[in-house]
Amino acid sequence: MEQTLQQVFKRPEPYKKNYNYPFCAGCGHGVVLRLIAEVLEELKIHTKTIATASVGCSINLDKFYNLDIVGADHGRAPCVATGVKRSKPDKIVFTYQGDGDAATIGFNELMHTALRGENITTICVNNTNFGMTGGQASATSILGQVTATTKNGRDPKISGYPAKISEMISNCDGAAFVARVAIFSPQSIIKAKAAIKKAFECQIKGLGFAFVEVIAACPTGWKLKPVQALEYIKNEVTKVHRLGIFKDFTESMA
Amino acid sequence: MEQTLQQVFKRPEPYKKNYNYPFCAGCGHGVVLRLIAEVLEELKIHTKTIATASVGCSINLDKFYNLDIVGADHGRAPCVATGVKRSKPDKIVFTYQGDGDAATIGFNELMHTALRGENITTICVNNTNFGMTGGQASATSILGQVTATTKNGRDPKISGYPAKISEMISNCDGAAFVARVAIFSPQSIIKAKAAIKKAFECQIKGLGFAFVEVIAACPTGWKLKPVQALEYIKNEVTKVHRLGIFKDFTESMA
Amino acid sequence: MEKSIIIAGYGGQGVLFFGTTLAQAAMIEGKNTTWIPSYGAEMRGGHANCSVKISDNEIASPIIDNADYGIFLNDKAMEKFEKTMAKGALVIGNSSIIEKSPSRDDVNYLMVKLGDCAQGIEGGLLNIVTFGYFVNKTQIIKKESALSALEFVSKKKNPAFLKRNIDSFEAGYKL
Amino acid sequence: MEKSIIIAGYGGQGVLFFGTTLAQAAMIEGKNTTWIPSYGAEMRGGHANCSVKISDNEIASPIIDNADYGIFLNDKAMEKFEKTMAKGALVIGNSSIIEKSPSRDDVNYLMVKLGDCAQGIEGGLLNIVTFGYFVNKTQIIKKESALSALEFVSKKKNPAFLKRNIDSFEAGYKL
Amino acid sequence: MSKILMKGNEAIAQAAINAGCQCYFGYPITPQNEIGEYMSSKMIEIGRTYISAESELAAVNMLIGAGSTGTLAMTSSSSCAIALMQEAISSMATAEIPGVIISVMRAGPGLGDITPSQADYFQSVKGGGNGDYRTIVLAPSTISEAVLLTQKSFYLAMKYRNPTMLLADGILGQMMEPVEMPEGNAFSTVNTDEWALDGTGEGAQKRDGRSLMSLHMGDDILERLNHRIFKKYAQIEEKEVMYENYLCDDADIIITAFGTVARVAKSAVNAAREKGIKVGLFRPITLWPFPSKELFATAKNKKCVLDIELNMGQMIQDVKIALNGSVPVEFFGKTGGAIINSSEIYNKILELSKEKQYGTNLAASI
Amino acid sequence: MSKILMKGNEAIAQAAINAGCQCYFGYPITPQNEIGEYMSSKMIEIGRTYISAESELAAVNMLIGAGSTGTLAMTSSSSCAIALMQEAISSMATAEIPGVIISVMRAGPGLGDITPSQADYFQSVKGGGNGDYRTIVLAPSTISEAVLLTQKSFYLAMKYRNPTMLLADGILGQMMEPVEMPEGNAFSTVNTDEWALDGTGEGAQKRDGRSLMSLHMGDDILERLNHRIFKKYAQIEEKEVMYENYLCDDADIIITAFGTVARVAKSAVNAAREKGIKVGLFRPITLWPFPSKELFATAKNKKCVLDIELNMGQMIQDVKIALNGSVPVEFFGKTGGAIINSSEIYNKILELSKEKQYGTNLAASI
Amino acid sequence: MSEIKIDKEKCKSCMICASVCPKGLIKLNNEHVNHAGNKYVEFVDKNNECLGCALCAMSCPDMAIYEVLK
Amino acid sequence: MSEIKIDKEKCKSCMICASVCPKGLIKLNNEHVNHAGNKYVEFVDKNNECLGCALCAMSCPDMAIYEVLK
Ligand SMILES: Cc1ncc(C[n+]2csc(CCOP(=O)(O)OP(=O)(O)O)c2C)c(N)n1
Ligand SMILES: Cc1ncc(C[n+]2csc(CCOP(=O)(O)OP(=O)(O)O)c2C)c(N)n1
Ligand code: SF4
Ligand code: SF4
Ligand code: SF4
Ligand code: SF4
Repeated sequence: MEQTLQQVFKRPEPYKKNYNYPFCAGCGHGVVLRLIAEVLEELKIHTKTIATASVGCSINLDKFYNLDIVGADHGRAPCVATGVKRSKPDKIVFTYQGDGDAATIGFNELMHTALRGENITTICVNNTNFGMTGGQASATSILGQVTATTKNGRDPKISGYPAKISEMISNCDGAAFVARVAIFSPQSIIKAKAAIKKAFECQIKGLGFAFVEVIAACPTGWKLKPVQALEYIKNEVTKVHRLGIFKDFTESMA
Repeated sequence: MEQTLQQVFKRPEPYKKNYNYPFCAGCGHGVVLRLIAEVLEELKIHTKTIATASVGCSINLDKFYNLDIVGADHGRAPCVATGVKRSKPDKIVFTYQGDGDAATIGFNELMHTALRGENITTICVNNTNFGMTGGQASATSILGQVTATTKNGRDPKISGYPAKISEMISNCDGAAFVARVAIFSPQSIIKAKAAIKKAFECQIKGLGFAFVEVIAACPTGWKLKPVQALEYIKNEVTKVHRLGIFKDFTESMA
Repeated sequence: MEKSIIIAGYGGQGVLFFGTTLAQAAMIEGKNTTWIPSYGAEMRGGHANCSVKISDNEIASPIIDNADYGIFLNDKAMEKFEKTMAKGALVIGNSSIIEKSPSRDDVNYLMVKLGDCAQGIEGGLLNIVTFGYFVNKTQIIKKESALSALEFVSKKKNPAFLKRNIDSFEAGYKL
Repeated sequence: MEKSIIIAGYGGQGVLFFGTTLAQAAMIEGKNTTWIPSYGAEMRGGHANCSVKISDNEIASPIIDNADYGIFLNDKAMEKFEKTMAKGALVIGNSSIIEKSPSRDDVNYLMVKLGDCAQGIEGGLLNIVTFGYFVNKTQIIKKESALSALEFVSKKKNPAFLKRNIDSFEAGYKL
Repeated sequence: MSKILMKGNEAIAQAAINAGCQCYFGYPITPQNEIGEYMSSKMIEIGRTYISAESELAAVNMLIGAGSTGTLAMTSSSSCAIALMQEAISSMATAEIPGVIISVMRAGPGLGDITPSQADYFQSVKGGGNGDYRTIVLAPSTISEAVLLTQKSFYLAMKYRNPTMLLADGILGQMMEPVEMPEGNAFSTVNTDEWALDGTGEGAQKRDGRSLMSLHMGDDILERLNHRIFKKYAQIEEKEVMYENYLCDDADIIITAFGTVARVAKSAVNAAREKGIKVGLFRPITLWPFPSKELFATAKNKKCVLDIELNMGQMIQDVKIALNGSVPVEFFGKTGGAIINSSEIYNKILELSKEKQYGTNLAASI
Repeated sequence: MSKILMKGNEAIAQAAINAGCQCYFGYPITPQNEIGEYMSSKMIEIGRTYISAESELAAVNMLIGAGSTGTLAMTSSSSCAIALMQEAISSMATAEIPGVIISVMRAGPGLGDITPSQADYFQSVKGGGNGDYRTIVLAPSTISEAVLLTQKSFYLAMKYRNPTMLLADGILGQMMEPVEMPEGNAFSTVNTDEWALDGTGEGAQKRDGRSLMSLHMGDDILERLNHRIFKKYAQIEEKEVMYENYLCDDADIIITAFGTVARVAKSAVNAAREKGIKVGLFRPITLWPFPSKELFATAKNKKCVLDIELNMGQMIQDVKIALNGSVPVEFFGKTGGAIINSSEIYNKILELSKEKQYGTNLAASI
Repeated sequence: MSEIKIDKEKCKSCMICASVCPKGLIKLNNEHVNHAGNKYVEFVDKNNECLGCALCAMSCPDMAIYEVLK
Repeated sequence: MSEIKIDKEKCKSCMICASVCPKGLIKLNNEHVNHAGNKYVEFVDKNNECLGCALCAMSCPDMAIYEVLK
């Protein structure tokens, strides 16, 4: 009977056969990375893609992706990707960054890349903390969030207000697509994938800088069970980091 | 007869007796610096002020201001000022920066200082180029602007779009006052001074980060006669970098 | 005499806690001690270990060349550290999950179903059961020191766990 | 023989241009040459100078120890560089604005109203007038070389100025 | 003072607090995260400043700001992120602004690995900043010493108005051992009235503006400044050198090593001595100022110096310069986060004594 | 090839273009602005990439991106801003990504002054980045040589997949002299097919993904990597050393100097030779690999080595290590942007020959 | 008659799949751990209730549910 | 009967003051340069027209007009 069944889900092409996902249980990175791989495969661009890894829990892209990958120093992935794209304009180039990387140490690089309208795609996983180093507060941590460096919850008097990455980037004229999505339910995952797909289509069409911020769970940093972490996204994080498409030139200029 | 005349203008207090203004003829820095000194004097805070100099044509604050001054590396003045303010919370602390310093190399520091709601004042002179190094394009150069590195005028395809500093900073929740003013006429100078004054009052009241962007002339970099340079501000620069008060908590929260 | 102990297992098995409690106990007894955790790639790979030294004299090197005691809570631990044990060393292995059989004949083994013992206690903790067992078998530190260390460390980490810790310890001690 | 020339004056007086034109002329004649501008604090202070060396042989050091020729367009230039001239050196000074009188007796001076001469010509340029005068008095390079250098450099910088440059040069040369 | 069992990183943080550190600025990086995390609760608790800076560039520049007011302040970080601070460290030295930088080395180069290493000797001691300047660099080898040297870092930074670095490795940061924690500062406080910024003041206090700059344009201003600062450096070299000399007197072989590795070497020295091999340990505690004269004097007439480092050979350059060819220098090192244990050093000593036939009673004893 | 009169900075830029440099990334800083300005028009004219980066951090990381695809690329900067690139340079070395960095030194430390200097020897050669790594550093002393070495930098960077720095000083950048500009690249191109990133390809071209990373976590991965890279360094040390030996054969005194100062010293050597003083000049052209063996061989049996630098003594450390005490080493230097002229060096030589009574016919000749 | 395939070695027992399965067909195996020391889930579909909706696979952060057949 | 005071040593002849003076009372001295080598402006108010409005002083980038009396 099995032969009559259709495969409705499989591991996407751009993964290594013996891949190794170095993430904690319930970590949002896993889903986002799979969505990227699915999009690359669907758009038939994975064989001409060069990925830029950044510093954070995602750093070891080469442990699972069967892609060409260059690693950037902390915060500098947009620059590295710029160098790649300018020297190989016919390739598809993306950066994969955390919020610590893209919005804390590396916002300047991100912003200027957006201003330049660099024709690359950036996927930024915002888990509102520094996962890799042990769950410290990052620029995007929401008020009240308990982290390793805000043990009584983020207090704006002491540690200021959260940075809103997508809002800031959509203010840059060179940005052609800016969206904030989240990973907390199958529905939200479908929307996230659609945004990621647009961000790559944007690059294929040469429209300029495309940016997708994905709110995703870091159960370890948040000290929550994985399923609770998804609730936290839905009920808390997205109240501060509002989901939506902030800019979309793919429609108007396609 | 002279004794009956009133002094309606004088050099403000915080200047050294034998000050030396190292600026080119018609340079906007001179006016802005004088306005700051006037405001400090009027608010009677100059004796408890610590200024943070930045890297650019303004770097040599100590050549003319009789204030306590610490020099910051290029782009890092907001951090240095943060260190000063946190260790001397009862002093008045401001940074004096160019657009290259604040918006090109140093936007990350500026933004995070704003997000932290650091209780300091930043005066940013936006002359839309790197004056000190010879008039190269900075992040704020307007489209079409001829600079030493955009000899055919800034082309967004090659060098991207101008950064709008005040718009970006007003997106940061910790910013309490954000204004863009300009120096191209006596009237505009009066407005600029009012904004600068508010920015210091904001600090005195402890409301958070106060930011004034001043569009000012760099005749040398622009390769224009001083008086033409003022016209250029009025007719060209302010069309892109729109004047206005973007945020003002001094009213609501005073 | 300087004694060196390696404790290794899965990330979640509490081997670092075992180590710090042991070091704390040694300190309570006025001994010198050092504790070094593994961190980095290994921990990310789901494995953890730590090295403890205990001595009456000043401890120069905190690094263990060949350990006198090995406490191994899973196969990977056995695999990795068995070969680095000193001649005549004692290995305590958690035979509840370790499948590998001892391979050295110059080392003494106590392969015990520590996991089963822990599961037998209400809220039993494998690492503390093992700690109790280890203290009893080696008498490297006194039971009182072990208990007061446990108390100190539990208070710091999570006071609610103290009872569970003590129950586990006693169960292991009696094993 | 290696000849070294210092040209100094206000920022706007074109001393760097003088220097590059001289170096260009030397190169046209197949000579070796080096040119070093002042930059930095001094230029910000409104003053400028440059050092030119010209030689038939390889020039090792481009730095001038004691100059053979000094072309000084204002007092500050005299003040700063007069003392560094070699014994027997020649100083050409713009007496239109220099008030300071020569102070060394082991140096030859030609104090000339170069500024007045420049003002006498339609669009006359002080630096080029001085260049013409310098070439004539020293014959360190040939007039043709100077003129073709002037042509080359003017084209590069601003072709419209070529005529003004040549007029100025000739006026200075004849002075 | 009773002992407490503490992680090196936390002990350093607490020592700084006790020394009077008023401001901590930092950005996470393994293997020193415990410092920032400890500070994030303790400093706020006692009403001092903790800032989670947006980057190490930001952190070190905040340090400059605090230092410019004469305030005790510190930052901490590791390897690749210390690389980011090089511009600021050089600027601090020029502007003579004090500040303490805790550097807990991980393996390099690049992002490398988070395992322990000593491969940032060049970075710390030779300086990756531009220009002629020096950073005072202290290298503890136990947690107790780390506590003491942390406090001393504040003292030296203030006294000499110079960036001062405590250089530890990942092991020291991550390990625990019992430590005596001095209640307050073990060093006297330094008066900063003469230079610190606090506004020009009113009335009788009124004075002219002061400036602390790292730019010094014009004529020979910077040249004179550098010469003045180098006189200060000469003073530091004369007064502040620290080192440990362990069983060197009668030794044939002198081991040079710093930090944790020196501890490991000490175990090996003890083991070798038990076998009658005459070996001693010379441990620089200040890496700059490097104990050159002292090493030269110690190693004079010895058979050989064996330099051991967790890198491909960095301090060995200063060892060679100090010895100036007077004694042969051998090297044993590991790189990339690999660790050296005492047997390896012991074997190296043995090898050396056999090969070169150092040690008179050697043949007999082995 | 006829000569043209060119500024050093512009000659370097044009040489890079002729060498096939496809991308330039830079941020202005004096005294090297002409490089970026020249590139901003010339590169765009010929359809190549010029980016005015938002900072030097950005520029050097763009360089990494371009280098990762095997593309010839460069950045240029100066002193305090080169300090900002240290993290990236170390990462490049680890990930074995090629790239050319032009460093035109100004006076330091800190922002210092924009006047010429050689005080970034430590920064360039010892490296301010973390970990065990090397940067290839070439130091031209004339503009013609700068042109040649710029091109060679691209070649070496590609051949060895390593960051390569051309280290000039402000004088060389700002001065003009007639220069022969080779039309194309003076060096052969290097095949990058084996490692460069360009996508995994389709059909017959299909291959597995490649990665170029500076993080290498786990067991002894980084250790093995470092050892492999150090083998490469050993090869570079063996094959790529460059130096100039001027009148050293019969000399009593050997001057060591690099870059512009070596030119100035040459004038002084010539002057001293005219007076019969036997002095020669040893000029390292590659600062790393440093010509240690060659210097040792040259200086053997000489009376004295006089090291001259525009700093407080930096290269002298490598000179001393190379000589290992075999010859006394004297130093003459200036700091903070002060310049040394040939009379000063001549006088120094004279002083030395008198004081130490070096040079047999000296008494007669002076 | 649909089916999911679980690679127990990749499962980290986060239980997200179980939380989204509309039919509650995914259960934790409380007895054993895999080689990485993690507990893992199992597909228990005695009555052939699986819809093949793939919500579980889509939600699994580790692609431990690596194939869904419908 | 108002008056402005100009420090000719500080003037850089940018002519901004002249451009804003409603009465056109500020004129360039074309003959001389100051010690910095700059031309400079002069206050020429033969008919006492100066309003003391201080627009010139307010606009002067160099505080070369350092006092205005009204
Ligand atoms: C210059 C530098 N600073 C700090 C670090 C340490 N570090 C590694 S990952 C990381 C935070 C990453 O956080 P984020 O980007 O949010 O990614 P996540 O781990 O949360 O996915 C930090 C601070 C580093 N490697 N380099
Ligand atoms: C790290 C670093 N990069 C570059 C420079 C060189 N630099 C000095 S001033 C300057 C630009 C200043 O421009 P801006 O901030 O706009 O001020 P302006 O001079 O126009 O007033 C630059 C790039 C430097 N000093 N440090
Ligand atoms: S620490 Fe957080 S972000 Fe990192 S792998 Fe674990 S869950 Fe994911
Ligand atoms: S270059 Fe521009 S900004 Fe700088 S002093 Fe001159 S006019 Fe002012
Ligand atoms: S979602 Fe994946 S990793 Fe989590 S329990 Fe289910 S199968 Fe396991
Ligand atoms: S505005 Fe000032 S500097 Fe300009 S011309 Fe008038 S007085 Fe002179």
